[in-house]
Amino acid sequence: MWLEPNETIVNKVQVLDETGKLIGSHPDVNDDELLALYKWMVQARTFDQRALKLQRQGRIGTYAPMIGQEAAQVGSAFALKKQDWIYPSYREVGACLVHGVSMENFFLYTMGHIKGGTSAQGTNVFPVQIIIGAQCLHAVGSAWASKYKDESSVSVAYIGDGGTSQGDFHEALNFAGVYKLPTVFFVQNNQWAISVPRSKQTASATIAQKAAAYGITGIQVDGNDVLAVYSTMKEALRRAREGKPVLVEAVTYRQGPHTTADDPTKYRQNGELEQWLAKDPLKRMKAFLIERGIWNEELEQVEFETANDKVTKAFEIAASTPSSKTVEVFDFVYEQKPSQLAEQQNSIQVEGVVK
Amino acid sequence: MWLEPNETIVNKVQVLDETGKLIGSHPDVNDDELLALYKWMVQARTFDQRALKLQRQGRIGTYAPMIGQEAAQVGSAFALKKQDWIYPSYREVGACLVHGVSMENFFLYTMGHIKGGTSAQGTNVFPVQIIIGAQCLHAVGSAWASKYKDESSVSVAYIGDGGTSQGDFHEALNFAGVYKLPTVFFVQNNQWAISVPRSKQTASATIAQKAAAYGITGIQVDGNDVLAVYSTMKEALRRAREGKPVLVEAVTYRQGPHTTADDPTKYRQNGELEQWLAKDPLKRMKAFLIERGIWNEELEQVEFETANDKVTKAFEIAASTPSSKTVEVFDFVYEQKPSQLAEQQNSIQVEGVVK
Amino acid sequence: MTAMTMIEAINFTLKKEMERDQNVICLGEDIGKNGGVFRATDGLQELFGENRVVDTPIAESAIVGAAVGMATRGLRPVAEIQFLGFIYEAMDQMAAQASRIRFRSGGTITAPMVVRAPFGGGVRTPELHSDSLEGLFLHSPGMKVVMPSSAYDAKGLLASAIRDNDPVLFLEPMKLYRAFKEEVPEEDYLLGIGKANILKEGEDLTIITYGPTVPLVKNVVAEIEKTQGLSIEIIDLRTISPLDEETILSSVQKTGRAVIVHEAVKAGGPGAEISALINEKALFHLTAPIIRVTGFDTPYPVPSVEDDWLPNATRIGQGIREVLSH
Amino acid sequence: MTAMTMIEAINFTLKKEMERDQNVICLGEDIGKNGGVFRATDGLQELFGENRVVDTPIAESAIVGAAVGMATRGLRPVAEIQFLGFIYEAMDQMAAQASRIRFRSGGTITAPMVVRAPFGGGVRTPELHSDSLEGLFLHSPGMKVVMPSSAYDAKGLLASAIRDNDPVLFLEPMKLYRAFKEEVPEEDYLLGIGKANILKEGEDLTIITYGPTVPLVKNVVAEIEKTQGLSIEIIDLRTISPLDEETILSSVQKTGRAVIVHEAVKAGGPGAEISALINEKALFHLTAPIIRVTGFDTPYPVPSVEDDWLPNATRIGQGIREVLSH
Ligand SMILES: Cc1ncc(C[n+]2csc(CCOP(=O)(O)OP(=O)(O)O)c2C)c(N)n1
Ligand SMILES: Cc1ncc(C[n+]2csc(CCOP(=O)(O)OP(=O)(O)O)c2C)c(N)n1
Ligand SMILES: [Mg+2]
Ligand SMILES: [Mg+2]
Repeated sequence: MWLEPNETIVNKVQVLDETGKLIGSHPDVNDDELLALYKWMVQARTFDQRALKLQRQGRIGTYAPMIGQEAAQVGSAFALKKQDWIYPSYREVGACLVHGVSMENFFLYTMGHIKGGTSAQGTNVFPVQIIIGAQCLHAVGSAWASKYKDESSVSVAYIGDGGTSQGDFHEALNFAGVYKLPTVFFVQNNQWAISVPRSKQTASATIAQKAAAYGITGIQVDGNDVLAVYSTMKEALRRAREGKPVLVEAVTYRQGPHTTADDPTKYRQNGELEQWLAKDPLKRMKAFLIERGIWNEELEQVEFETANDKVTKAFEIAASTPSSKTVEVFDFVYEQKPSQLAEQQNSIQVEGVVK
Repeated sequence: MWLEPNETIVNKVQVLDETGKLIGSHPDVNDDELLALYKWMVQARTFDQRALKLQRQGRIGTYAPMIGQEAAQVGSAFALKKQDWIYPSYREVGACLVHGVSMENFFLYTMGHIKGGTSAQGTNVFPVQIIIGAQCLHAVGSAWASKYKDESSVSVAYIGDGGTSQGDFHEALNFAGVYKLPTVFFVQNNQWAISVPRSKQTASATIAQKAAAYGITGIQVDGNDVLAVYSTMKEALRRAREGKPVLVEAVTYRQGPHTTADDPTKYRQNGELEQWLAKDPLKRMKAFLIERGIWNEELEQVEFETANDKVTKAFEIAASTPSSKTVEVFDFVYEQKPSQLAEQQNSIQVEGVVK
Repeated sequence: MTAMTMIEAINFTLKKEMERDQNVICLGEDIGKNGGVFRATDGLQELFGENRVVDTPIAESAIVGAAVGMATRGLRPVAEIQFLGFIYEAMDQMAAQASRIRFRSGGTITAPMVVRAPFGGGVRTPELHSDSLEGLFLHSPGMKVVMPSSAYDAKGLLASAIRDNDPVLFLEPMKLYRAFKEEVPEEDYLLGIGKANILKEGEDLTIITYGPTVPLVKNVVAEIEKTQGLSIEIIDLRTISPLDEETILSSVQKTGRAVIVHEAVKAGGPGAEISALINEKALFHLTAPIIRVTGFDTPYPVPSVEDDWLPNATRIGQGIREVLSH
Repeated sequence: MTAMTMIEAINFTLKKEMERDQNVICLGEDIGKNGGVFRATDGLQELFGENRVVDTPIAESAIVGAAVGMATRGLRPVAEIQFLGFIYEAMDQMAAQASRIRFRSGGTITAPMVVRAPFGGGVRTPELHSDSLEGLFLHSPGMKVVMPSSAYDAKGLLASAIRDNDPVLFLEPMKLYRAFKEEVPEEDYLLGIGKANILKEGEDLTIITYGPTVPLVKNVVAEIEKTQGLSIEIIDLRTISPLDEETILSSVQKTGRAVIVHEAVKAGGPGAEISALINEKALFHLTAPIIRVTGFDTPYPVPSVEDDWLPNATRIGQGIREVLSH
């Protein structure tokens, strides 16, 4: 009679073990796709590491690194169709790149440029959401629009383990369940919400089991195993496309600080990072590809160089983009500028002359 | 691997069937308690019916009747210890009376009297909460205080099926789980949230199963069976007192309109009410008591009359309480009145003279 | 022309707009079969189906947040918040999401959506059902805030709000829903958002108000003009964000005196902004202090005292006398 | 006396208050081991244990709502909202619950609690981390709103806030956290909530400001007084709700001129209330319009332009010149 705490058991989907050996059934992925998945992970990591460096040099602003989460982000986004939408938080560079956002765009965002929010021009990626949980509701509304217009498009909200505590997360999953909306809620459980460990975020044993509260499907996947993530996400998208929303929990690890403003040595225990480094998503996939005979150290080096060059080019474009001007901000408040705003805008221009 | 929608099965606790026959094991309740439970239900219903009548006569304001939910409210509150707290919504007259709130107080509340919110004077019952879900967080904070002060007190939030959709409900259950707080969330699933049926409120098959999202205990009980509710609540309180929060879903039915401003014929199907009248909580308990030989029609009549007299007396007290004055409202904003408020208060008094 | 109450005009306009544009959909608590607790959406679900008139779970943040998501994908959602007092639950989605998506996206994404909500007092509701919280949104750039005071205005303003490419908070004075019937054209017409309406010209004093207090102000003014031979100008703002500066200023420049009337509490309310604006741009035309007749700086009180708490004829009369005493 | 930054003064005061009163407990996101993202609670969990310095899940409504529940049961919670921009999530618990429980209960229940939050710009944060939303709470009766502009004030005001029997929103200008060190007495002292601080007397003009813009205003004034031989009075409000009417009015009655400076957007902001108040009660002392130098009426912008968006020396100087031109 009594539904005891954490009685509902969830098992984690795995395809590769930590050394890159196949332990699950081989997903339906051809060699080109296998390579593409890995190359995207390389690109994501390369971008991430450069961004960290640029931040330290004061060339870009606060940055939230995603190192360690490449498999979760790349594997999930690689499963999307072009018409699907991503509603990202602030740590989703990997997923967004895969779904078409340019690296310049990200650099502009981190540089505090007004153009940094224009990701949705040409790609189905909503601007970065800073408010934890809010994007889940936008994904719900977007999925609702797709359903209403009878388009075969799934909306995917990306959120962290910490974000699942927010009221908006709950309301979004409940709406998705009630209206049978084509949505996937992709939770990257990276074990930490800034300094708060997953165990203090919620007493539920898994995040996947929270699906039970909404009459929707839940699944937990090894988020450092790009093949497991990709195949799980493919199936999740298939279900979502039929109006069966899915909550995916990708178990992964934030190898870096929360953001460049954070110092994880304040709160993380020694040894934890090392344990997770052993489960690194790139390392694992690389071993698998080499074992399969389609990758080697030479290709690896070339790939990192190519990725690096792309990042360099993107940063150059961003850095040479004329910086935003204060007068511009008045143009994006309403379609037509009310007189007060026009007056305020004019006061700035005058000032510019005076200074 | 895939946790399918509504895979988690919850079974409803029942003790009496619709005719009052024992179908579960007899809970540990002596005859005095059996009679007290029934008498409280009679009192609650009597109050409720009078309040409806008074509202129609224009003597009190909008009222939210609880007819049909007497077993859920009385059974749950009867299990409380004196030191436990109730955080009610607007439809909890039954539970509140059992836990010590006076009927005058309720009448004053419905009459729009400032004193209508003073239930916590002398009883552990928080003022009526109008904002759906907000009371769940107050119960959490209250339980937290009890735990901090090492008092053996449980805080019980009463909420409806509709209320479970709110973000605050989610955040409250999550906090309760994380901090192992002595809380019970008592959901009266009365099948409707104004005009929205339970089936459109959430896709989860039961509300009890939502406990799975928070690593807490869940249970569903026949909310029209006062013995089932009472014994379930007793066990829930025992667990909560040990720091194991419980979500209780009492399945019941709102026999009346949402409030006196509502017309359920707009949205309810014919025949539904009748089906539920057959499961009426008073009818069932009365049959059980008669069968047990401790009740009869004569006692029944006397009891209703006594209850009625009490309501009459309470209303007389309320009706003869001097009505609130506008000048008073300025006294309850801050401990000390800021000068602006004092000035505004004075302006009223002057006006009073002028008019 | 048909005689309509304000609630009928709202219902009629929703119907017309839904007929006009497939992308207009309504969502909210109890708006379907029940037709809304005030019947604003009465009959619409029957006409347009459950896909276009959607009952939602009780979750205001989700109602507004989902509307934001829809609006950015080409729909024109009209969300109902059952009473404005519940908008606090959706504050982030209102002020940080709907209002800012155009800005956040560098102008590439817009959220053409309407959030409708009944507001204002005098109807003996339970707590938090009568609060006037429009001031919060006057302080939230990116959101427009519109409120009708008549059936005619309701139709023209609501149609404009639905066709506007920015999010609009559309506030309906619940005490006026059925207070009067007026002739309203069935034909399509629009009233400009951001434009105030000079209800009545006058020379001695300007009263600036909006929404629920408009009919009250009209009555008080009629009475005072009759008995005291004064000439009072009445401005019905219709929109409080953005404010129609020009109309306010040119009126006060003419009359030299202003009284502002609203139900929202005084401190930090819309009246403060209007007064500050006049001070900033027409100070030397003023011959008297600007007086605000508003709700007092307390929570909205219990029904038994609300009539004295709200701006009423006595208090408005006092305000007028005070301003004229200079 | 010890030299302290503002953040050190806050940390010190929290420690002292927790030592003084067992019922004071701190809760919020990342305030435990991490000591808060700005280190306001650094070391407190080590000193007082996990029961008194509690890391919470990410749920602002629950943080404030639980604090309300605790406060009504005898504790004195000090809740941290990581950045004021996230207070929208907790708006109902702030404005409709904490602020109203005294009222709702006819004075029988009180919620002595503090909600601390860093706010204000100039620190190149991501979106919604720099917004100045204090105006929303000036319009929420029942809540007090306090903000220090120095380490000394931070200590005296925070101690008062914690001991106050009403809910207090305590706003900490993040750009001042480490901007300076000041001598602060280690002994207990309190600064009155609701009392403004005349930072500097003057004859020609009053500048009214609070929180993050206070040091800026002081510098601008020093510069202008030096070069232009003017005498300017500076009022640091310290509390914006309730406002210290008396101090504001007697200053403006003396100087006849007022400039209001704050980072919050102009429309419907605290400056509007201050201006309206002066207009209402000291109009005939004014020799010039009251000028507001504030954030513009847009969402808080991206970091690359925030310095020009915020009130800066140029704009404050312009405001002063404008007021003096009359
Ligand atoms: C509503 C809200 N509250 C708090 C924050 C501050 N904050 C930013 S990130 C973060 C932790 C998020 O953790 P998680 O959801 O696990 O995502 P992760 O950062 O690990 O990717 C917090 C508390 C915020 N941005 N929005
Ligand atoms: C935040 C909020 N949203 C909406 C309402 C309006 N409202 C009052 S009662 C109600 C239905 C509640 O249904 P349920 O939780 O099932 O409780 P019941 O009325 O059936 O007891 C609604 C929508 C409210 N009071 N507060
Ligand atoms: Mg995380
Ligand atoms: Mg219900």
